[in-house]
Amino acid sequence: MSNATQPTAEPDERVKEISAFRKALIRPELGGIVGTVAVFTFFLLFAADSGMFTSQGVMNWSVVSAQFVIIAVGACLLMIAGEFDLSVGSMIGFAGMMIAIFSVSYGWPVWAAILTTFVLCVAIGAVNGLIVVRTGLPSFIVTLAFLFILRGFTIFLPQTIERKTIIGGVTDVAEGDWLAPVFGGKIFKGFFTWLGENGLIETFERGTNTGKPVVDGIPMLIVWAILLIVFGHVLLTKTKFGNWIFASGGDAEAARNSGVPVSKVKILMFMFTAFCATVFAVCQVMEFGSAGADRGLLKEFEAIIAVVIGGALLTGGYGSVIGAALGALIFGVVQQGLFFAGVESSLFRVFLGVILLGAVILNTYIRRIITGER
Amino acid sequence: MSNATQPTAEPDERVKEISAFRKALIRPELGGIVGTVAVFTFFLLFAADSGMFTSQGVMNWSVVSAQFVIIAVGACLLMIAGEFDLSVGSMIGFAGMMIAIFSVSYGWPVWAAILTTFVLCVAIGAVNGLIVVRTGLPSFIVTLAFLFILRGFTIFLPQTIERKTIIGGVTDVAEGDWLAPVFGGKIFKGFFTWLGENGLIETFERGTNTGKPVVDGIPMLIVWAILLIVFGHVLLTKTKFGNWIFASGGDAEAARNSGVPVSKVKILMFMFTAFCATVFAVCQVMEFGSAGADRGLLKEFEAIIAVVIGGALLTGGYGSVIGAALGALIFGVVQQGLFFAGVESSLFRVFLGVILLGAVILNTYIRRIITGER
Amino acid sequence: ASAASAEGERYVLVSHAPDSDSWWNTIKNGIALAGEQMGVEVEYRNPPTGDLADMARIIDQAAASGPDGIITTLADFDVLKGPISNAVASGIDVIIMNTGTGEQAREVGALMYVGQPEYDAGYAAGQRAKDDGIGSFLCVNHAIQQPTLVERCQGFADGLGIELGESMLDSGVDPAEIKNRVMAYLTANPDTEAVLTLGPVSADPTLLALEENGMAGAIYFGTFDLGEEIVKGIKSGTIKWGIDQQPFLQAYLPVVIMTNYHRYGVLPGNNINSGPGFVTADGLEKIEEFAGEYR
Amino acid sequence: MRNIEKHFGSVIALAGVSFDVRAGECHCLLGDNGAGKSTFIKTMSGVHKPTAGEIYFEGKPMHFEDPRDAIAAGIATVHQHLAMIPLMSVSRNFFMGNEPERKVAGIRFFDKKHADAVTVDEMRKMGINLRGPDQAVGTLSGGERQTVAIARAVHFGAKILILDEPTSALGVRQTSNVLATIDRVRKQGVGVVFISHNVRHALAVGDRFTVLNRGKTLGTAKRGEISPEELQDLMAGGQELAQLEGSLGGTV
Amino acid sequence: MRNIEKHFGSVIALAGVSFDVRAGECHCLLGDNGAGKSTFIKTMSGVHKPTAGEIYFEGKPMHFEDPRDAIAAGIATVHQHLAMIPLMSVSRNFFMGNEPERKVAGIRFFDKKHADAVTVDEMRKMGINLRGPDQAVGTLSGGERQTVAIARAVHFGAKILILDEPTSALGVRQTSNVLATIDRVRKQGVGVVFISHNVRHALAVGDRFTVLNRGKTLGTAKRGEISPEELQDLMAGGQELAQLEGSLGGTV
Ligand SMILES: Nc1ncnc2c1ncn2[C@@H]1O[C@H](COP(=O)(O)OP(=O)(O)OP(=O)(O)O)[C@@H](O)[C@H]1O
Ligand SMILES: Nc1ncnc2c1ncn2[C@@H]1O[C@H](COP(=O)(O)OP(=O)(O)OP(=O)(O)O)[C@@H](O)[C@H]1O
Ligand SMILES: [Mg+2]
Ligand SMILES: [Mg+2]
Repeated sequence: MSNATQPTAEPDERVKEISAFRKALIRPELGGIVGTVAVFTFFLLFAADSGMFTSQGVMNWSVVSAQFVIIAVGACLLMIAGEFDLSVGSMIGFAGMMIAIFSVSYGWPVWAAILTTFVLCVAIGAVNGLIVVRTGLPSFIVTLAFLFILRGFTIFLPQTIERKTIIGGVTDVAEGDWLAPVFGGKIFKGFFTWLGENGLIETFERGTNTGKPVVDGIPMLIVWAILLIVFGHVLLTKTKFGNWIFASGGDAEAARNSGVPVSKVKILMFMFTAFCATVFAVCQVMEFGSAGADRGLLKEFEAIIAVVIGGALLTGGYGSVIGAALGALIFGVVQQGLFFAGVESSLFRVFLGVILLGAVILNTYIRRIITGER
Repeated sequence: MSNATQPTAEPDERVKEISAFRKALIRPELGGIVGTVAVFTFFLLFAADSGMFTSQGVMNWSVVSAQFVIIAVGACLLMIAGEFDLSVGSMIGFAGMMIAIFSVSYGWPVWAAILTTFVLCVAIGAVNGLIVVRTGLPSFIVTLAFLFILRGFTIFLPQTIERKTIIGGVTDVAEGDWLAPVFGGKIFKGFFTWLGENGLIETFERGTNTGKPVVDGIPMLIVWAILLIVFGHVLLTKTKFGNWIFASGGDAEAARNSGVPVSKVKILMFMFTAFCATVFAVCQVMEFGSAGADRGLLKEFEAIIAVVIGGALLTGGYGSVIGAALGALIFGVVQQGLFFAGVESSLFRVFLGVILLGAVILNTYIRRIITGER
Repeated sequence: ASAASAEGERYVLVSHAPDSDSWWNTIKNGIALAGEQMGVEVEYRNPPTGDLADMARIIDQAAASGPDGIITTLADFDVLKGPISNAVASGIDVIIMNTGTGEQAREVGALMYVGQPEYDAGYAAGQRAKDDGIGSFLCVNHAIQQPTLVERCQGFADGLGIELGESMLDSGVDPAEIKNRVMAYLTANPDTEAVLTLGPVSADPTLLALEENGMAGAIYFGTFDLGEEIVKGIKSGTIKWGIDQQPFLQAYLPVVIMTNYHRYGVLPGNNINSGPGFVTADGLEKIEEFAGEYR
Repeated sequence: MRNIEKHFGSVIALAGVSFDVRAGECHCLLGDNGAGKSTFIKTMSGVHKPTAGEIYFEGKPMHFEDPRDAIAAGIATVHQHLAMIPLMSVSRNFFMGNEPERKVAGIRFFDKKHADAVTVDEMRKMGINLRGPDQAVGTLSGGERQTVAIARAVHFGAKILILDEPTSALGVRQTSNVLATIDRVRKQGVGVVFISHNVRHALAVGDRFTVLNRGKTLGTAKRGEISPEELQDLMAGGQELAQLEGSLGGTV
Repeated sequence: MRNIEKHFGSVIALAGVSFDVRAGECHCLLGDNGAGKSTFIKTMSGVHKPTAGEIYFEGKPMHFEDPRDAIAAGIATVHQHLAMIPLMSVSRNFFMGNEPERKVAGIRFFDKKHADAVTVDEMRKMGINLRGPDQAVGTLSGGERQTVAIARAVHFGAKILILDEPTSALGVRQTSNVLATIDRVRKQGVGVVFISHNVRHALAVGDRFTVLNRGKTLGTAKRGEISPEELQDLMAGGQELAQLEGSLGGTV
C-alpha cells in the first residue's frame, strides 16, 4: 500500500532483494529433498556393501516406503485441511479384519468383501469427520476415541465369530478373484523374468526358486503408492478443491466466509484418510493372506511423522504431498537401512526419534531462514 | 464501555440475567463431577454384588485411580500451560528401568538410585521443554520423538547391561532403605489392623496372613496422589505462578507482553510432568520390585484422556486439577468396574472410546449451554 | 469358597498378553470348553497393553471379586508374587499356567504349575539345532518388551552355545515390517544358518520373506507355538520343527483340575509340563485341523 | 432487509433492523461498539442465519444457507477480521471459493496461469505491485491485504459490496486510497455498504447513513440532511458525549 | 531513546529513530502503516531488543532483557493486539504478571480478595460495572477490554504509559472516553506515548507530535506549531494525497 498512488512502484528500499534461487527454495518439500539426499548419501557411504542397493535390497525398502506413502498421503491432505487422525492404525486393523471375516467366515466373494469394507471404512471416516465438524472438538480427541473403539471391535469381532484373533485363508478364497490382484498382485512380471534370464538382475542361487529373478515384479502396493501420490499432488496443487483444502486448514473461519464449504472439505478428507488406510489394509491382507487384531499398531504416528518430516505444518494450511511422500521414503529407507547396516535393532526407536526431531528442526529452520520470518 | 459515562451502570437490557446457580456451574470441574456421579450410580446398580465395593474392591480401584491421578495432575498443569507431553508413558518405563539398573545392576544404595533418577528424568523433561520453547515446534512432535527415544533406551539399556528386558530384585536391595518406603510403603497400618481385629473389615482366612485385614494400610501411591492433587490445585488457583500457567496457555504472546516469563513457566511444567511420571515409576518399582521395558505403554494417552474428561481444553488456558483428578477417578473406576461387572475384556477399549467421546461432548455441551457461547 | 461340591464355581484366568496377541486365543477356547464341560463359569482377563504392573492390579481385582479360583501366568515373579499370595491368603485357590516355574508356583502358594518353562524350551530347541549342525541364527522377536520371549531367544542361544548378541531382531508386529526386516537382515548377513520365530505373529511373515528371497527350505527354520501357516510350513518342509507347548492344555487342565479339587478334593501330586513338544512333518493331521483353535 | 433479528444464546445482538441498499450508492452503517453492525452484515452475507426477518434481493426474498449462496447472488463481503489465509499465495487467496477452471482431458483443473495473470493485473489497478502472484498473503502489510480483499470483491462482479470497518487499522494514505476505491466502485453501479466508526470517513463517501444502537436502527438520513455533529451525537447515543468533547476540543 | 535500529532478518524495520517523553506530557507517535511504530514501542517496552541504539530512562541507560524489566522500570504498555487472555477472569488479567501476594504460614499465596476488590474498584473508576471480578475477559466488548488494559497500566503506577492505537477499533463514545483517560493520566504526571493514525485524535490530546516514516523520524513538532493539514501531509509522506482528498472533500 505504501506505493499505492504511484503507478510504477519502485522496489521497497527496506527489503533486501530475495534472489530467484532462494525463492525457488521456499517450498514445503525442501526439507524432504534435503533429507532424502542426506539419507541416501549416508547409507551409500556406510551400508553400500550390505546388499541394500542390490535389486532385492531396493525392492525391500521400496515396499516399506510404499506402505508409509499410502497412509502418509491421506494423513498429509487431512493435516493440510487442519485436522489429523489418530485412528488410522486401528482402521488398518479393522479393515483387514472385516475383509477376512466377510470373505473367509461368511464366504462372500472376495471382491464383494473388499468393496463392502471400503464402503464401511470410508463411512467410519465420514463419521469421524462429522463429529469433528459438528461438535467443534479437536480431532485429536475424537479420533483418539475411535482409535480405541475400532481396535476394540477388531479384537472382539473375530473372537466372537471365529474364536481366534488371526483369520487366515484369505489367499485361498481369493484365488481367481478379479479384484484381489489389484491389491495383492505384481505387475511387469514378464519383464523381470526377461531381465533375469538375460542376467540383468540377479537370480536365486539356491532354494526353491533357483533360477528365477530375485525380484519378480513390482508389487501393486508400490503402484498404489504412486497412484495416490499423483492423485494427491494433482488434487492439492492443480484443482479448485486443492485450494479449498489449503484454505480450510489455513483459517477455517475466513475460508467459510469466502464461500469455501469447509465442513464438506474436512469430512471428505477424513474419508480419504480412511480410504488410504483401507487400501493399506487390503494390500496387506491380500499379500499375507491373513488378518490379525494387532495389525496397524502405531501406524497413525508413523503417518504423521512422515508427513511432518515432509514439511507440513501440524497446525494445518501448509504442506505438500510430494513432501509427505519424501518423508515416507526417508522413514522407510532409514528404518530398513538400519537393519541392513546391522545397528542393534532395539536402538531403532532411538534413531527414529532423533531423526524425527532433527528433520523437523531442520525444516523449521530452513523455512525461517528463507522466508525471513522470525 | 457502553455505560462508560454513567456513574451507576444499569443492567444491560440485551443480556438475559444469569442466575447465581448457573454461574456456580461454570466451572471446568462440572463435567467431571457429573461423570463421577453417573459412573458410581451405574456401578452401584449393576456391579454392587461383584465385590467392587468391599474394602478390597475399593482399594483395588482406588489404587488404579491413584495411578492415573499421579500422571494426570502433571499432564493437566502442562495442558493448561498450553503444551502436552506424549513421552509420559515412555518416561515411566525409562525411570523405572534406571532405578533398577542403578540399584540392582550397579549396586548403588536405593535412595541414591531414586534421587539420581529423579534428577535425570526431570532434566529430560527440561530438555523437552527447552526444545519446544526454543524452536517453537508443536509439543506433539517434540514429545513424540522422545516417546520413541526413551522407549528405545528402556529396551536397549537392560538388554546390553543385563541381557534381559526385565530387571528384578529391587525389593531385596531396597530392604532397610530410608527412601524406598516413601514410595512403596503403606501408612495407617495400625489403624487397619485394629479395624480388622474388631471385625470392621474382612480378614484373610488362611495362609500366612490369616487374621490380618485384607486391606492392611493405605499405599503411599494414594498418599502421593492426594499430595499431588493438593499441590497442583493450590499452585494453580491460589498462587501467582498458577496465574502464569493459565496466562501462558491462554495466549503466550499476550502473557509475555504482560511480563509473564512464559518460557520459564512452560519448561517448569514439562519438568513437573516428568516429575509426576517419575513418582509413578518409583512407586511402581518399589511396590513390585522390578522394572520392565513394557511399563507405561500408552500411559500418555490415559493421562491426556483423564485430563480432558476432567474438563480441560486441549488447546490450553482452561482446566482444573480437581477436574483432572475426577477424570482419573472416572477412568480408574470404569476400567476396574468393567472387570468387576464381567464385561468381555476385548470390549473394554470400545467402552473406553465411547466414554471418552461421550464425556468430552458432554463437557463441551455443558460449557456452551452455560456460558451461552455459540 | 472351600471344597464344596456345588456346581457353578467361578474361575478367572489372568494372562499377561496384550489383547491383540493372537496366540492366547487357544487359551480362551480351552477355558471356554473346560467351563462348558465342567459346568463352571470362567472369565478371561488381560492387561490391554501387556503392562505387567497393570496385570498385578487385575489379579487384585479378580481376588476382590471373590472367585473360587484364579488361574494366572507368572510373567514376572517380582511383580506378581504380592498380588498372588494375597489372593491365596484370602482363600482363593491359584494355579499358575504358561510362564513361571514349579518352584515359583510353590513359593507364591499356588496349587500347581501347568506350562512350559520358556528358557528350558528355548534351550532344548537350541540343543536340537546344535545337533543338526547349526552355528548361527536369527531370532525374530515380535514383542521385545516381553521378558518371556527374550528368554526363549536367550535359551536358544545358550543351547547352541553362542552369544545372543545381535542375533535377536526387534521386528515389531506389523507383518510387512517383519517380513522386510527379516529380508534386510538376511541380505546383510547372508551366512545366517537358522531362523527362530517366537509365534505365529512373526512366523507367518517370516515364511513369506523366505519364500520371496528363495531361502525357503534352504535355511534351518524353527518356531515356537503353532498356527495355521506354521503347520502348512512344517508340512511343506520349510519349517523344520515347531515347539508346541500345547496352550490348550494349559488352559483346559487348570480349570478341570481346580473344579475337581473343589468338588471332590482331588489334586495331581505334581506340576504338569505341557511342553515343549517338537512338532515335525510326521503326524500333522489333527494339528492341521485345529491349529490356532485348539492347538 | 426487514426486521432482522439475531440472538446468540442469551445475547440479543439484533432486535429488528431494517435496511436497504441501492445500486450505485454508498450506504454507511454507523454505530457504537457492540451495536450489532458486524452481526448484521454477517446475516446479510449468509454467515449467520437470522433468527427472524427476511432478506430481499432484487425484489425476491432470499434464504442464504451459507456464504456461498450470498456470494453467488452477488453479495461480496470484506469482513472486519479479514477473510484471508496468511499462508496461501495472493492469487490463491484472490480466487478462494471462486477458482477459475480449465478443462484438460475432461478433468477440470485450477487455471493457475489465468488466476495469476488476473491477480497481478487487478492488484496493479489498485496500485499495488506484487513481488509475484505466489507471494504469501502473510507477508503483505495490513493495508495491502485490505486492498486484496476489496479488489477480489470488486473483481467478481459483486452487485453489493459490504465493507466492515475497512479503514480502522489503516494509515491516512491507505485510508484515502480505500475511500477512493469505494468511490470508483460506486460509480460502476455497485451498491456499497460501508461500516465505520469514523464520522468523517463516512461523510466522505456516504450517500445515506443509518445508525445502529444496541441492536436497533435509530433512523436513516440522506447526505446533506445531517451535519457531522448530529451524526456523531446519534452514534454516541446522545448528550453524554458533549461534556467530554468540550474539554478536548470537539475533534473526535 | 537514541538512534534505535531494529532489523528482522532482511527487513529493516527501524533505521535509527530518536525519541523522548517527559513526565506529564502526551507525546503522539504518528505514521503510515508499516512505518515501524509498533516495532519502536515494542523496543521501548522490552519485547524486542534493539539491533543498535540506546535507551535512557530517568537519565540512566537501560537494558531491557524482557518485558518484565521494562514493567519493573515503570514503563507500562497497552499493545495494539491486546495483552489480555480471553479465557481468564478480569481480575486475573488485571494482575497478570503483577500478582499481589499474601503470606500464609510462610508460603506466598495469590491474594485473590485483594485483587478482586482492586479490580472492581479500578474498573468502576473507569466507568465500567463488571458483572463480577470473575467474569472472563472474553465476554467483554473490545472497548471494555481496552479499558481494562489501560486501567491496569495506570494502576501499577507506570511512569510512562504507552498506548498503541488504542482507539482504532472503538466507537466515538468509547474513543472519547479513552482520550479523556489519557488526559487524566497525563495530569497525574505520567508520560504518555500515544500512537494513532487519526490526526484528530492525536491533536485532541497530544502535546508533541513525532512522525515516523519508513523506519525514520520526519521530525517532532509542538502542539500549536503545526496545523492538522500539515501533520496529515507529513504522515502520508507528501503531496500524493492531495489530489485524492480533493475529490472526497478533505475529510479523512
Ligand atoms: N458469536 C457470538 N456469540 C455471542 N455473542 C455474540 C457473537 N457475535 C457477536 N455477539 C454479540 O453481539 C453484539 C453485537 O456484536 P457485533 O460484533 O455485531 O458489534 P459491532 O457493531 O460490529 O461492534 P464493533 O464496532 O466493535 O465491531 C455484541 O454484544 C457481541 O458481544
Ligand atoms: N516480527 C517481525 N518479523 C519481520 N518483520 C516484521 C516483524 N514485525 C514487524 N515487521 C515489519 O516491520 C515493519 C514495521 O512494522 P510495525 O508493526 O512496527 O508498523 P506500524 O507502524 O505499527 O504499522 P501499523 O500502523 O499498521 O500498526 C513492517 O514492514 C513489518 O512488516
Ligand atoms: Mg464489528
Ligand atoms: Mg502497529
